[in-house]
Amino acid sequence: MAKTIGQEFVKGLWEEIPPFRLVLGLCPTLAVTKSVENGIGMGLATTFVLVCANILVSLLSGVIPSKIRIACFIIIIATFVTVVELMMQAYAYQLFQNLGIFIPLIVVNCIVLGRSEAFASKNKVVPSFADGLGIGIGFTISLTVISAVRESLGTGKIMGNQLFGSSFEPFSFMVEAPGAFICLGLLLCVMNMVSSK
Amino acid sequence: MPDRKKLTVSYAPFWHDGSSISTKQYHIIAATMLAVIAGLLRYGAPALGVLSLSVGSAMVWEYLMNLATRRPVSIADGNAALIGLLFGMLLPAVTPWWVVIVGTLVAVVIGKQIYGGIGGNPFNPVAVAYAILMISWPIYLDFNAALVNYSFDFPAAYPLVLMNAYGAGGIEAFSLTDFLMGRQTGGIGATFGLGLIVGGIYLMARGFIRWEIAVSFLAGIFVSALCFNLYDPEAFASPGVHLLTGFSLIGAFFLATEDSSSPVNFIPMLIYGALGGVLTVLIRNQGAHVDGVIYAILIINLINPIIDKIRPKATGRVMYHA
Amino acid sequence: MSDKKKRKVAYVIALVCLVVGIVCYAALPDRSQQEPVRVYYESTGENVLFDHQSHSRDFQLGCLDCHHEIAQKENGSHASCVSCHTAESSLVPALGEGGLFDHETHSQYYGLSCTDCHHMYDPESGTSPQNCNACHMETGDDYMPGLADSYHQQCIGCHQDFGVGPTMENCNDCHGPRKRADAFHDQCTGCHEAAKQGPVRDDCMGCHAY
Amino acid sequence: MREMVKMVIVLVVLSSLSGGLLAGLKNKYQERIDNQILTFVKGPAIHSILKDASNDPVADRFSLSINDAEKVFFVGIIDGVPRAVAFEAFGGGYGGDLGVMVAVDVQTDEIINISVTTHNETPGIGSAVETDTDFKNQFAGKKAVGDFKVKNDGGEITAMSGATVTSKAVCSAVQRAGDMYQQVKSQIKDQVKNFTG
Repeated sequence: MAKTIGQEFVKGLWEEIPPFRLVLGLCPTLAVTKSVENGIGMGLATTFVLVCANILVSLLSGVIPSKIRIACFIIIIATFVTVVELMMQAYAYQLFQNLGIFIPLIVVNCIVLGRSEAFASKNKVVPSFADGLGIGIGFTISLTVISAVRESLGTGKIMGNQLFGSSFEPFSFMVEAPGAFICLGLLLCVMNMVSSK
Repeated sequence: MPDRKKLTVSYAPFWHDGSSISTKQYHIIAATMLAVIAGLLRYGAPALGVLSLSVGSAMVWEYLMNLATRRPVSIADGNAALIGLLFGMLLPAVTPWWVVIVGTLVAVVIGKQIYGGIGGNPFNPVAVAYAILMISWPIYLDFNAALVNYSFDFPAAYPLVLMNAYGAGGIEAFSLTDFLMGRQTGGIGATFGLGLIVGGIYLMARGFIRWEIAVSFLAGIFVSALCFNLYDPEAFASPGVHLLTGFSLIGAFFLATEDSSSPVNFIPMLIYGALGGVLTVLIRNQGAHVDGVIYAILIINLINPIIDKIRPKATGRVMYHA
Repeated sequence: MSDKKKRKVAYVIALVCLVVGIVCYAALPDRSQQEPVRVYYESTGENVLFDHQSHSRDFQLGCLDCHHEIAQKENGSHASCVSCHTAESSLVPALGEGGLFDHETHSQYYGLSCTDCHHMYDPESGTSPQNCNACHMETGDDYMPGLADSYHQQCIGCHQDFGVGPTMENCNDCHGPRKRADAFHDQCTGCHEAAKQGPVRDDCMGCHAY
Repeated sequence: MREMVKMVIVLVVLSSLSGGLLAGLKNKYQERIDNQILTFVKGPAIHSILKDASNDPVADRFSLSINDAEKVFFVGIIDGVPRAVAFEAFGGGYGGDLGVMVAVDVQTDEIINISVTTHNETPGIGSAVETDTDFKNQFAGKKAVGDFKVKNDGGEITAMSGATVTSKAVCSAVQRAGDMYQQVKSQIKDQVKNFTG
């Protein structure tokens, strides 16, 4: 049964929300979610790449020979990633400094390549756009939630605002790498508990 | 020729000897009592506060987790209490209440319950909790900083810190008897060496813990510390000191032997324990951390499933290319 | 024991532990803040554990070698000694178990008189103590002189200076004709006896001739 | 065979389109990105050594070519007179080139102050050069054109303890800065006059 455009969009927000449901794109999820700012920045950058790559891949799907499709996808994705990188350098240099190597690494983010391969190359432009946007926004939401939990517990602040009283001693484990795994696991657990009801 | 006696079993029905999970937990709790009481006598009411809060909150977390996961309430098996007690024994006597409560939360929930409860945890819950707290709030787990208000009749600096900073010379003021009798600073229940040894021997004799792990852990510490000591007696303390300071004894008898995170076969147990001891001394002597026991135990927990593959060969096996 | 009963026992144990824990935490003040026996300094290199006792024992350092610059008379800037060394406890934890604040050392070695610390103007309330007997009881003890002693040592100084109220020259102002003898007997002979000079109690005839 | 040709054509077209797009974007935004780098990387160093300047030295700058290389000079207006220029020079440190921003007073030819911009020195040892103001203050007030050597080499600069190589790198960077200054001194003086408070 073919899904409507709306359904294609909405599925990315819960049903197939990365990285919780599609456990993909874990590298940026774990590495950049130390602060909400980074999380949102990374999410939006990925969304932009996803949407553009999806549109272009679905447009070109008739032209690209199947044997070299992965190479072509990578070229398309890498182009948009470089665009994002340049834009970020030009307009949000500090975010660029914070995210560092993880922006170029969007190229190898499984979500982006995965959507191109699994969805965009087999669908028309409009559903691909909806799919890319949905998954991208879902990814942004996930990163924001994870980073909000980590930043608030790990530093006691969100976007520089003190959350708890001054007597709060930050649980700095949460901003360390192992804290990211535990946070992701617990959120996944909560999500499964909610949806199993 | 395989040993046939090994394969001889009696006819059904089999008898249950009455021992259960809770019996084991309570015996282990009983075995800690000498060390706990020595700690309470030394540090007084604040230590009692830490220990009881730790035990109580661990049981509460277990209960809440049982409710949340809709499983039968399991606090009666004593495992939560034991986790709380062991965790409390590692803490300094003056620990803020919220550190204790967060610690038991991490131990019971993240260390044990999210893996499905008792028997499912890949790591020792107490070691997990202690390591996480050490990363987050090192100052509250620093014995030198926590115990500044206590007046002792022995040097009040944590021996491992002295060893770390000044080498073997740093602990000249102590004798091995001091360490054995608990005349050193440290965790509430981790300093009274004699009590821990007596408790450990009791548990080993009764079979509640596997002697292979505890003995090989201590042997690992002894041998590797001896090597370091022979190489440079100035810089590295003698093996006896390593055995009796820090968390060596409590780690060997009570942490490394935790059931679900330790191997079950003979040779793997020896490797597991010995590796833990060697890592402990390596971290202490070469690493930046003061005590290596907690990290050593976490690392051997990690390799446990791999080394436990070394097992006795089955006597009859399937031949594929017969 | 049935499972249910076991569980009940466990609940009771958990509850008892929690209560004991909370009581221990609530009943004991946070000892780590005030006057520690040792001081823990964090530094970028090695952290330092400073031990008061070994410094005073092994290196013969007095408290004042590090604390209080008495020479500059802290009185003005410092609220008062009592603001730190509270009257409730004369324990000085830095000195170790049972270490007491020692008046004698302070007067003998640091040349402090009682009033250097006591009887100070209180900048908070802007007053000095109004009633002598708020502190000084009828009879004194080791640390607090009795009412009469404290008057003779303390109050009279100012009265002399300003020439107001009872003064030394005029015992009669307070000790009326009858009372003067009592006063003398109670008060003066103490010093005379200690100094072995002048009229003493054992020698009634020295004053009360036939 | 036809398929082969198609594959090659598709890949070539895609790559060249991508390359073209990126080159265009890069050209368009190069200036902006340079500005951002100036603000966030070199900016703090320039501001720290030209504290007394009443203008924004990052905005007021000119470039000169020295030995066929473009060199940017930042002008600081002090007491209403454009008398300070800051520029970067490099010296070989322990972990590669070490960048030093040197501010020179064009009226007296004296060094106003120096600041380290980029370095890869050993953390905790050589990296102290970032914060060791005592070391850096030794350069202040000296003639820009002179000999800068550490005491071991017969100079008069006291090296940072344990970081002789880094100290030497700073000295050689300042030395090069002095040489450059010497070379284009008159041009600098001409240019500086154009900036007014």
